[in-house]
Amino acid sequence: MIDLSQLRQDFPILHQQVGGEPLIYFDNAASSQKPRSVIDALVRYYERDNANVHRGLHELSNRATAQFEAARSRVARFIGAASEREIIFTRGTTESINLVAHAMAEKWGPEDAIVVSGMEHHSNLVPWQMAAQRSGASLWHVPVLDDSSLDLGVLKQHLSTGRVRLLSCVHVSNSLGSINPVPEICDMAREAGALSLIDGAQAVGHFPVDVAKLGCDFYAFSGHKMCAPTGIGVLWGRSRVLENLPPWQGGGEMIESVTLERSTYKEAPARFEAGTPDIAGVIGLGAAVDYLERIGLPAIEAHGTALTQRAVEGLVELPGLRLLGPPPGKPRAALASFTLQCAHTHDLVEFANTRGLALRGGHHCTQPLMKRFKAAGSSRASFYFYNTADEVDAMLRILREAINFFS
Amino acid sequence: MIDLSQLRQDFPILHQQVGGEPLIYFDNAASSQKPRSVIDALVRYYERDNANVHRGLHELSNRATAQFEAARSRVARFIGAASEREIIFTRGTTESINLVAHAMAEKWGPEDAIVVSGMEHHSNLVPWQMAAQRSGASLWHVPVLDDSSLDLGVLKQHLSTGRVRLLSCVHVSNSLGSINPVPEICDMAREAGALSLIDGAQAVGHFPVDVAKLGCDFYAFSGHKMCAPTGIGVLWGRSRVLENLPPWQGGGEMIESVTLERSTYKEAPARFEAGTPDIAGVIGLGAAVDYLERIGLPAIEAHGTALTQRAVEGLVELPGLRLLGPPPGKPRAALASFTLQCAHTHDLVEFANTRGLALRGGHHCTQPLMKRFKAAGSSRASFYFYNTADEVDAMLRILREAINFFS
Amino acid sequence: MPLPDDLRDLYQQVILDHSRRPRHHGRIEAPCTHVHGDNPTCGDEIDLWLKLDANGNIEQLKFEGQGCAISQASASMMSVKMQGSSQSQARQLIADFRTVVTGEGNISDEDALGELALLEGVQKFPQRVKCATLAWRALEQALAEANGSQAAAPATPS
Amino acid sequence: MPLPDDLRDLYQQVILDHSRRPRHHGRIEAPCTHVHGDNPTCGDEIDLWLKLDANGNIEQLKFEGQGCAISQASASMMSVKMQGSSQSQARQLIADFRTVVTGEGNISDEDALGELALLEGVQKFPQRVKCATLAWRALEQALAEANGSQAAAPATPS
Ligand SMILES: Cc1ncc(COP(=O)(O)O)c(C=O)c1O
Ligand SMILES: Cc1ncc(COP(=O)(O)O)c(C=O)c1O
Repeated sequence: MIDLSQLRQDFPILHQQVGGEPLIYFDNAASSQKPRSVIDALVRYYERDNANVHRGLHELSNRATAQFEAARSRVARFIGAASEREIIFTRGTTESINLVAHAMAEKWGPEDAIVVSGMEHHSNLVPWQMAAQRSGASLWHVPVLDDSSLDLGVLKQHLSTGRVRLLSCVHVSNSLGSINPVPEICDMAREAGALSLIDGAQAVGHFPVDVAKLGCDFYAFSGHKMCAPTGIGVLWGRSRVLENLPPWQGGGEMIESVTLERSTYKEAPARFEAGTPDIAGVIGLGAAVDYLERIGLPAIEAHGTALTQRAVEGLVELPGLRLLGPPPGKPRAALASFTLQCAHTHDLVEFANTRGLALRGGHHCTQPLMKRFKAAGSSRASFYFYNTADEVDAMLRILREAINFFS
Repeated sequence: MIDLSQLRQDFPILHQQVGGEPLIYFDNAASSQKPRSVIDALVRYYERDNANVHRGLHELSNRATAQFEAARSRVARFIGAASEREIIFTRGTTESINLVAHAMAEKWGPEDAIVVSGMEHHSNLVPWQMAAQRSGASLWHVPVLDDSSLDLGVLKQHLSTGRVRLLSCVHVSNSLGSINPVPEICDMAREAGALSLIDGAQAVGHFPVDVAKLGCDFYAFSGHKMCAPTGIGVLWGRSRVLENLPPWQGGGEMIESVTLERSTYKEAPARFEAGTPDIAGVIGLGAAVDYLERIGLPAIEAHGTALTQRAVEGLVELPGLRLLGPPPGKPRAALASFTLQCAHTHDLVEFANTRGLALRGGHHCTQPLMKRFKAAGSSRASFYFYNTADEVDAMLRILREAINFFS
Repeated sequence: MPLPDDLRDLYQQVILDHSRRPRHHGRIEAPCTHVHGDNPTCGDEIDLWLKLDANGNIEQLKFEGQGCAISQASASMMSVKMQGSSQSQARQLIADFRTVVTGEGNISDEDALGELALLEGVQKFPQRVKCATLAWRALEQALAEANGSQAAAPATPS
Repeated sequence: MPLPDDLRDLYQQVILDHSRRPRHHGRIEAPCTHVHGDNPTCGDEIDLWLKLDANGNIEQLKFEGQGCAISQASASMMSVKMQGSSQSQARQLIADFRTVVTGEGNISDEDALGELALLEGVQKFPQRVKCATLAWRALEQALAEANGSQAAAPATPS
């Protein structure tokens, strides 16, 4: 079991007041907080070891390179990658997806199709719209059913055309909390000869993720949502698939030899990491992985489930509240998104803020999904392992107060 | 005048021994060290204010957003941008250049040409090779003369064809130390109807840079080479030019409205900043700008010039040493690149390292330039304001020792 | 626990009342000027219909929209004030209202503001300024378009 | 100040001597196998010419190249050892040499290494392993190619 009182001590930011009340940070799906050990890893790096990686032979460069590559290995182990050469460092989920979309689009034409779901974050929709436009490929959608799950029948139809080259789908919806049946979806794609990319922004760091078991070809996630610094993320790609992927950005470190006219490129992951990487960010990501593994992902998952269940049970009792996402009783990630009849989400979030409660309000970068559920936006409470049942109860009290105020 | 003994106290990393000797860090062109105030800005952010920017209404998000945007304004002022809306945050110079190359290539065809110089870093060469390949445009070169300057006659010829759409050129060569006549070059480009991009990776933070005075259309640089954290860089673009530039990466934050089928995009800079940015990196960059401005760029420049002159005078006295770059007496940035007859650069750098001296050896990501000067690689000493004349003297002693050892 | 003063100032009873029961809500039949405005980041939207009379004064102004209490109340309160205004009065009120919510600049006519002065509470919430001014920016655009089409009126008589 | 032991071990006199005066430097005229190898990051390059005799033993091996002292000395020392070796001896030496410079694995024949054991100093400089093994990787490739073309020999008699 997680000893909460202990863990909260690891997060300096949690111990402050906002508007005279203790901060309740329930905006974890937007970005998580950072433990002392991750902040310390950054400080240690800059105070002792900072230098550019790979190109040096001097002591600091050797140290920086060793720590940088050690972090790559740790991340590979963390998500069950076959090798650290399958780990490409990016700025975050968005860049990871753009990398694949840009590189793959080079090979696509009007006869090809891409499939995404109707519950994608803009970061897993707009890059494919752009790739479709550039290449002439078609972009097809898998609708979201009323119970916040995907219409796999339609996916099957799309795949049966034989035209689908890539399926991209979110693992955990950041707006609904739905957990998609990734292994099943990836099996379907593979059988139809399509590659699969999974957007794991809301999954990694919340429960055990093993890309080998999931069966996807690409997996994208962001460090900042899993205790790591801002500015660092990962694209995992299956070796066999990366081998055939052309480079995207050009520059230092990704080349083998360069003449004025043409260049040859290194193998993955270097081929996809042009320019000086976010060295400190990578090392911080490694420290975050260490930290999460010390707590244990199953424990983090169990705690998130418990908090979410408590929240959902309380929320559905509130007058005029409509809960989005999977119906009570169905699996749901550690977040709850809802609308209030009496108050627009921005008014509610503003109100909550004066009580020290950090909620997120708006479309959560999922405009099509909001439209699908006829919501102009929603208020979202998203939890992480350092949140407590008392905080959930406080949220419910504050929401009640807000409803009284705005009604 | 800079009080050196004081300034060195700001850099924790400098006060260590390597191989039993005091560290002499002369690899600043690869990456600079970070002052306490920049490290503290990161720690403060993560300990007090961390949250995702732009999308929130709660206190932490408001604070993070305010600091993030304040840093954008400071960077704009620092380089003489007309408005903070001209500042796009990227991972570094490499990504800045790729952004322009990818976005512009959408508009180019076989009748168009791109011009780069023969002294470009791979990061300002490979992206244009790729853009040329994708668009069918031609890629032309401006040769480097024996005195390490550019053959502007050839540039003129290229421009006179009327086919050149963009000229991209380095401000300060990271291998030679040449300082190119940027205003003159940009004037020539503008008169020929071509846009100009300047790679300022080795310029910003070393002397005053004012994009308005330079007359370019794009200016790219990296934070990590100017006391800021790794993982953050800048693309400056003239408003009028950014307005007409299509987006590159798609995702959250860069869109205005999204349907499943299509999206509309925000104006610059948001249009070019898809996904969660490196918030802490941006805030750290702001702190670095503050720090550099407190010292004063003219003072930094003067100190760099003095150290370099001392180094060059000593180097040319060493037996079997060939100095690359501008001849003694000509303007030169704060670096000296050289080859030794008796030792390959890697042997020299290894030797130096055992004496606590951090040099860089190799092609410095400028393979065509090395070939141009018939060097398999070079050893490079690059200076910053926290380096001292004593360190330069120590380097010369260590080089003498190495020459004795290897001869 | 009492609510903080800032929040009470932002959501005064008058404001909440306007947001719950917006005045001049609905559409105007053509001929009139219709503009759509939004705050893409927060999803607030407004549709505004404007009809000028023969003298160029505001004969009628109506709106529909969705968004937070501040944006809806501000639209409602604006619509009440604008009925029958001359364009110069309207422009002055637009400028004065911006000063009310941002605290920047000087107010030229305190009295004309009336209830609108209550939205002063927005000053403490800089993120909400764009909510409060959404309807006003739409009105500015509608006036510009209406004048454009009036200038073109002889060519396309309505 | 005395030089650190690590460095003295890396650059022993024998090694520096080989790097300054490489043995078996130059080319072999065709027919023979020629391969090019490089370490792109550091720019080290090697061209290796290999000629097998009728029994498939190494009749002659020569090289040209540029790079650091370690890579050149290693190539020179390898070329001395390889003249006249059988392919199985060569392969064993390649494996043993990798153990010398990485410290990983076991050495099957200490005696066969001779001078090559001096390159043990590389172990303390992991970044230099790829310098020390450049020539050896080229030789592996050359042997593979030579065997391929020998298999095809009847078709294209030389
Ligand atoms: C002249 C020049 N251009 C571009 C770059 C690339 O910068 P970065 O690796 O930070 O993207 C560098 C530094 O490595 C450089 O010196
Ligand atoms: C499901 C999902 N996908 C993608 C993203 C984009 O991640 P980032 O902004 O870190 O690139 C997010 C988070 O904002 C998300 O929740």
